[in-house]
Amino acid sequence: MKVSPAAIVALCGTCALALLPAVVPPYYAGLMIPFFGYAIALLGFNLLFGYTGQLSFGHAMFLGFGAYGAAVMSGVLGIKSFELVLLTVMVASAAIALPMGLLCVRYVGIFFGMLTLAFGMLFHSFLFKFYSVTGGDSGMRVPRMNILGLEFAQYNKIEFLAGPFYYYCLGILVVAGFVMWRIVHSPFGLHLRTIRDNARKAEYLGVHVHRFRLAAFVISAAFGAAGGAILGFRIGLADPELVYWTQSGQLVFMAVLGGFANFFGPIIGALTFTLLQDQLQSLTEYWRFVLGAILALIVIGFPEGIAGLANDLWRRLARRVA
Amino acid sequence: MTVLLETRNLSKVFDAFRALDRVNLAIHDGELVSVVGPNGAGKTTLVNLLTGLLAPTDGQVLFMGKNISGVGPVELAEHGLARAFQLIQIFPKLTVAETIAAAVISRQKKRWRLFSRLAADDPINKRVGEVAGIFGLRHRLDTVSAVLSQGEKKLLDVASAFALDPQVILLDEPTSGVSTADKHTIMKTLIAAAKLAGVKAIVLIEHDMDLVAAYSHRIIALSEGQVLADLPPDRFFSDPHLIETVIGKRRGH
Amino acid sequence: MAAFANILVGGVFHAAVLFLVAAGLQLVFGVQKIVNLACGSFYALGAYFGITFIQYATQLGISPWLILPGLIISGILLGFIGPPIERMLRSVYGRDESFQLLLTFALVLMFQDVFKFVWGANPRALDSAYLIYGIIRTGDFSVPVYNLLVIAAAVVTAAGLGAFLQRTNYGRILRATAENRDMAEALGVDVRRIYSIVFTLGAVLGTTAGALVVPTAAASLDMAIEFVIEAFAVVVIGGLGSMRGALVGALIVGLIRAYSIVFFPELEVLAIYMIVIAVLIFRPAGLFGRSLA
Amino acid sequence: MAISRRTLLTSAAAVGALSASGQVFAPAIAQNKPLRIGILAPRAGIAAAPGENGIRATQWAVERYNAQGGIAGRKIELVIEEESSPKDTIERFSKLVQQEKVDCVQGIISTGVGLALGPVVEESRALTIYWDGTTQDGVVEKIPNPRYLFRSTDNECEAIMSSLLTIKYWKGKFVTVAGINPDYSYGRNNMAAFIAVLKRFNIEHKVVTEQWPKVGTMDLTSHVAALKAAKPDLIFSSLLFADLPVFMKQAHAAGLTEGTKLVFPAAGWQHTLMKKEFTPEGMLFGHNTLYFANPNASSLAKEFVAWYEKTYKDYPEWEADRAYFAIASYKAAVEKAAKAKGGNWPSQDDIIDTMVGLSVESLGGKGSWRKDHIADQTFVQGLTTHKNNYDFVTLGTFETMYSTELQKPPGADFWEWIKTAQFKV
Repeated sequence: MKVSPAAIVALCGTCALALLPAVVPPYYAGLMIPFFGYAIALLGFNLLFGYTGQLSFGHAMFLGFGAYGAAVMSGVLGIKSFELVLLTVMVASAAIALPMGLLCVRYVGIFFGMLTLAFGMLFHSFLFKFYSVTGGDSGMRVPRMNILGLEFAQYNKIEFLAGPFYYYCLGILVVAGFVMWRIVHSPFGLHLRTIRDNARKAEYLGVHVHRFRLAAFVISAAFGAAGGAILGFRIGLADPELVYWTQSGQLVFMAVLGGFANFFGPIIGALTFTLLQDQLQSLTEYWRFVLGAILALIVIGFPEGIAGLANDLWRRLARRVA
Repeated sequence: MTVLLETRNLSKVFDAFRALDRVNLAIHDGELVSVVGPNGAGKTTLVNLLTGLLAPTDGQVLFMGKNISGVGPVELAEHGLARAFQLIQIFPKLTVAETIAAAVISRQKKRWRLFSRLAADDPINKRVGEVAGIFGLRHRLDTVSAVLSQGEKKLLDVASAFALDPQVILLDEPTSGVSTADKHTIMKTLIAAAKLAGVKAIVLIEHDMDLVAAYSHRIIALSEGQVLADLPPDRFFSDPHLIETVIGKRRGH
Repeated sequence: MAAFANILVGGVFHAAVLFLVAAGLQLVFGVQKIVNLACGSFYALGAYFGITFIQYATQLGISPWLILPGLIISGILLGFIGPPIERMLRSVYGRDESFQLLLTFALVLMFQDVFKFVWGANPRALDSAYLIYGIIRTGDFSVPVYNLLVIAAAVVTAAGLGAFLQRTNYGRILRATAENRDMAEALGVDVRRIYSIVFTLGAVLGTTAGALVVPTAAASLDMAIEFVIEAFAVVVIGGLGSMRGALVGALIVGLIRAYSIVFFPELEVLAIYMIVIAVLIFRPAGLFGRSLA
Repeated sequence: MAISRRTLLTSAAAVGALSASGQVFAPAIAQNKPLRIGILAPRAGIAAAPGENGIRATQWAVERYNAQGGIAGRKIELVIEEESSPKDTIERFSKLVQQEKVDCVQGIISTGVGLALGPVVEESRALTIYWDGTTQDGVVEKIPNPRYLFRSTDNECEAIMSSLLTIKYWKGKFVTVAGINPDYSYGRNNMAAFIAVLKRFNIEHKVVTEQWPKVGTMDLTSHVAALKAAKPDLIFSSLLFADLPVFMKQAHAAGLTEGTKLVFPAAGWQHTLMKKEFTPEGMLFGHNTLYFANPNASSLAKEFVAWYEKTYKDYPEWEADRAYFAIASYKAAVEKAAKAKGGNWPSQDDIIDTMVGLSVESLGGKGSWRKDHIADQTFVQGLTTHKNNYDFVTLGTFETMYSTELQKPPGADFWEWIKTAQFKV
C-alpha cells in the first residue's frame, strides 16, 4: 500500500513536535500547549469551514464550553481524571451545539457567520453577567488534574506542562487528527464536501444537507471543547476573554493563514500564529497592527495560505525533478 | 404497464400567476415521455413539482403510488427519482469519481458512515467505475470537475443522476449547449445508459423537435400551464395546429 | 411623569446613536453583501478625529456654536479612507464572503494600534462642547439640547438615506445593484464605481456618527471593539441589509435597554441578547430581512 | 559562581566611584551583569492609560537608580511585556521568567489576570510584585499564603476609606443611597463593602437603586435617568475607566449631581478628565495611593510629578505610585539583604525574607510589606474643589490614612472583619 503523502506529512510533523521539547528551551514547549488546544479546535472548525463551507464566527464559544466545563468538573466537582473531563466537555458541548445548530444551519455564508457571532457574544455576556455562578471577569479556576491516572506529583505545574502534559496533548492531537482524517475521507465526509460545493445539486443526489451541516456543527463543537479543556488546564483558569468575538476572529485567522483548503492547513496556521504572535509581542508594542497587516496580505495575496504555498512549491519541485 | 409517476389535477399558483392549471399526466414503465411547449408554458414549474422542490398549490404528485407532493429532492432521490439540470450542476472542487460516488453513497445508504474509508469501499468504487464507463468518463475519474470540458461536465451531471439507479429520471434539455452533430450521440448514450442502469422511465424536457420525434414514446404538450396534448409522436406530428402552438408561433386556445 | 420622560429620551438617544453606527454597516451590506467588522473602528476614528478637529478649530478662534457643523465636516473629511479600503476589499470580491469578513477583521486589528499611536492611551473628550447649546429643563425633566440634536441627526440621516435610496435615480441604481449585481452590470452600471461610492458613504456614516456623538461621551481605545457588538445586535434584530430594519432594531434595543436599566438593572446587556435570540428563533432573517435558505 | 580576579578589580573601582557620588551602599563584590526586571502592564484597550502610568514611573525610578549605580551596584535593565488576557499574560510571564531569565517581575493591573497568574508565579518560583488587581473574590482560595508573590493592597481599601469618610462628613445627612458601579468583581465588592460599613455603624440607609453598567459603556444617559428617578440623597460609584468622566458629564447635564452627595473612591484614575465644568465641588474623591497635588508630598514625589508633567504634559495617578513602590521596595530589600550577607549578592529567598516587614518611602507616602505578602500603603481621599489653576478638580480638604486601618489583617475574612473591626472615624 503506497504511503500517501499526507501520511508522510503527518509523520514528519508528529516527530518534529515530539523532538521539540528536547531541542527548544522549556518556555517554547510550554507555548506549544495552547497551540495543541487551538489545533484540535481548528480541526473541528475546518470540518465546518473548509469541508462543509460554513464559516462560524463565534467558534471561540466552543473553546469556552471546554474551559468552563473543565473548571466546573475539576474545580467544583473535584474530578481528577483529565480524560473523563475531556470526554464530558466534548459531549456537553455537542449537546449544546445541537439546538443552536438547528437554528444556525438553515443559514449559509454571512448569515451563518452573523448568527454564530451573536451566539458567541450571548455566551460571553452570560459569563460576565452571572458572576455569582461563573465568577464573572475573574473566571473559574481549573485546578491541576492527572493524566492517564498518573499524578506526576514530582513535577511542578510548569515542568508538568512542558513535559508529560506536552506529550499527552501531542497524543490527543494525533488521535484527533487521525479521527478527523477518517471523517473527512469517509462517505459522510464526501457528502459534506458536496454541500460545500453545490448544496442544491447535492440535495438531488440524496445528500441530507441540513442534517449533515448540523452533524458537522456538532462534531466541530466537540473538537472545540476538547481544545478548550486543554487551554483551560494550561491557564489554570476559564475566563470570559476566551470567548470574546476577537478570539473567534483569531481562529478564522489561523485557519486562513494555514490554508483551510488543506487538511493540515489549520494546524500549520495555529503553529505559525502562536510563534508569530510570540515573536511580534517581544518585538513591538504595536504587534496588533503587524498581525492585521499580515492577515490582510494573506487574504489578498495568498488565499491558499501556507499549505497552499507549500503545495505549489512541492508541485513545482516535483515537476522540475520529474 | 404500471404507472410510475403520476399527477392528479396538479396546479401551482405564484401570487396571481397560475403557472400550472390542473395538469394530469402519467409516466409508465419503459416509456420515454417528452414534455414540450413554448417558454413560459410551465415546463420548469412542472419539473420542480415533480422533483418535490416546490409544493403544489393543489392537486398531487404520486410516485410509485406514494404521494410525494413537495417532499423535497432528498427524499425523492432515495425513492428513486433523479434529475439532471438544464444549467449544468456539478461540484467544482470534487473529482468525477467523487461526484458519482456521492450518488452511489446515497443509493447504497452509506451516508452515515463516519469512519469507513471511502477509498477502500469496493462496492462504491466498483459502481462508480461502471457508471463512469457507461458515460465514457472512465479516463477522467480523478480529474477535478472544474477543469472538464463543457460536454464532459454535461455528461457528469447526468451520470451522477444515473448513479442513483433511479426508477425514473428527469432530463431537462440534456443536449442544450452541445453541437447539433453530437446531440444524437448524447441521446443514444443516455438511453443506452438508462437501460444499463435499470432506469424504467425517462421524462425529457426538450425544445429540439427532431430529438423529441426521434426518441419519444409519447409527447405531452404544455401551453399556458395546461396540457394541450398527450399523444404518441406519429399522431402528434400529424397535427399542424399543435406544432405551431408548441413552437410558439401562435398562442394556444 | 418626568422620570418616564427622562427614561424615554435616554432610550431614544441611545437608539439614535445605535442607528448612526448601524446605518453604515447596513448600507454597505445591503449593496455589496460585505459585513464590515471595522464599522466600530470607523466610528472610533470619527470620534478621535472629531475631537482633534474641534480642538484645532477652537484654537483658531472659531466660535463654539459651530461645533455641530464642525463635527459633521470632520466626519465627512474622513471619507478619504473609503476608496483605498474599498480598493483593498475589491481584490477579494470574487472570492468567498469569509475573505471579505476577514479583511475587515484585519482592519480592526490595524486600527487598534493606529488609535493608540496617534491619540495615545488616555481617553480623549470634548468637555466644554456638550452643553454649549444649553439644557431644556422643566421640573425634574431635563435633557441637553445636544442630545436632541443627535436624535435629530439620526432622524435626518434615516430620512435622507430612505429618500436617497427610494426616490433618487442614483438610489434606484444602488438598489438595483444590491438586488442583482450582474444584471445591473449588464445594464451598463459601473458597479466598480458604485461600490467605491457606497463603501465610502458607509464609512462616512460611521465616522460622522462617531464625531457627532463624541461630545456626549469620550473616545477610548476599546470603543472600536465594543461598538461592533451593539451594532451587530441592532442589525441582526432589524434584518441584515434593510435600512428600515436598522432603524427599528435601534429603537428596540435603545428603549428595551433604557427600561431594563430602570426596572431590572441586573439584566441590562442580557436583555438585548434575549431579543436577539428571540428574533433568531421566530424571525431568523430579522424583522425586515429577506429570508435566505 | 567563581569571580575572576579581573571582575574583582573593576568592581572595586566602581565601588570607589560610587562612594564618591554619595552612594552609601558599597558592596564588596558587585556582579557587573545587569539586573533584569520584567514589567507586565496593559498597553492596549481600556487599561492602557494606567499601564502607561506604571511603566513611566518604573522607567523614571530605573533612570534615577542607574544614575546612582543601580541596585547594589548592578545596573537595572527593564524588559517590558504586555498584560492582556489571562492566557496571553501567563505566556508573557513564562517568557520573562524562563526565556529572558529576569530577576524579578513587576506589574499586573487586572484582577482576572492577577488571579490566573498567581498559581503560575508560585510554580515558577519567581519573585513577582503586583501593582494592583486583587479583589476579595477568590483571592483567599486561588493564592493562599504565597511565597514568591507580593500583592498590592486589597482593592477594597478605597471603598472602606470612602465609607468611613462618608460617615464622618455626612452622618445623618442622607438616607436614600444609590449605586452605579462597573459590572465586575471590583465594582461589586466595593458597593457591598460600602453597605457593610454603613451597617457596621448602623447608619440608617435605604438602597434605592443599584446600576451595573458594563465596563467602558459610553452612553450612560439611561443609567442617569434611572438614578434620577430614584431620587437618591447619596450616590456611591467605583466607576474608574473612560466611563467615569462620561457618567459625570451626562449626570451633570441631567442635573443629577446638584444637591446629591457623591462618593467616588476610585475617581483618581481619571482625575485629569474630571473637568470643573461637570464635576461639582464637595464630592468625596479617592486618589488611592498618589495625589499628585498633595501639598505635604515628599520632595521625591514633587520631583516625580514635575518630571511627569514636563515630559508628558499630564499628571500621574496612583498606578505610578504602585509601580514605584514595587521597584523601590525591591531595591531596598535587595540592598538590605546584600548588606546582611557582607556584600555578596543575596539569593532570591534572602530577598523575599528581607522584603517582609520592610517599609519604604513611596511616591504617595509610606509603604510596607506585611508577613502575608500583602502591601500596606498610604491612601488619600477628600472633598473636591475648583479653587486651583487646572481645568480639572483637585482636593480641597483631604485625609490621609494608612491601609492598616483600611485592610483586613492577615488571614481574616473580609466581610467578618468589617463587622468586628475597630475603625477610627
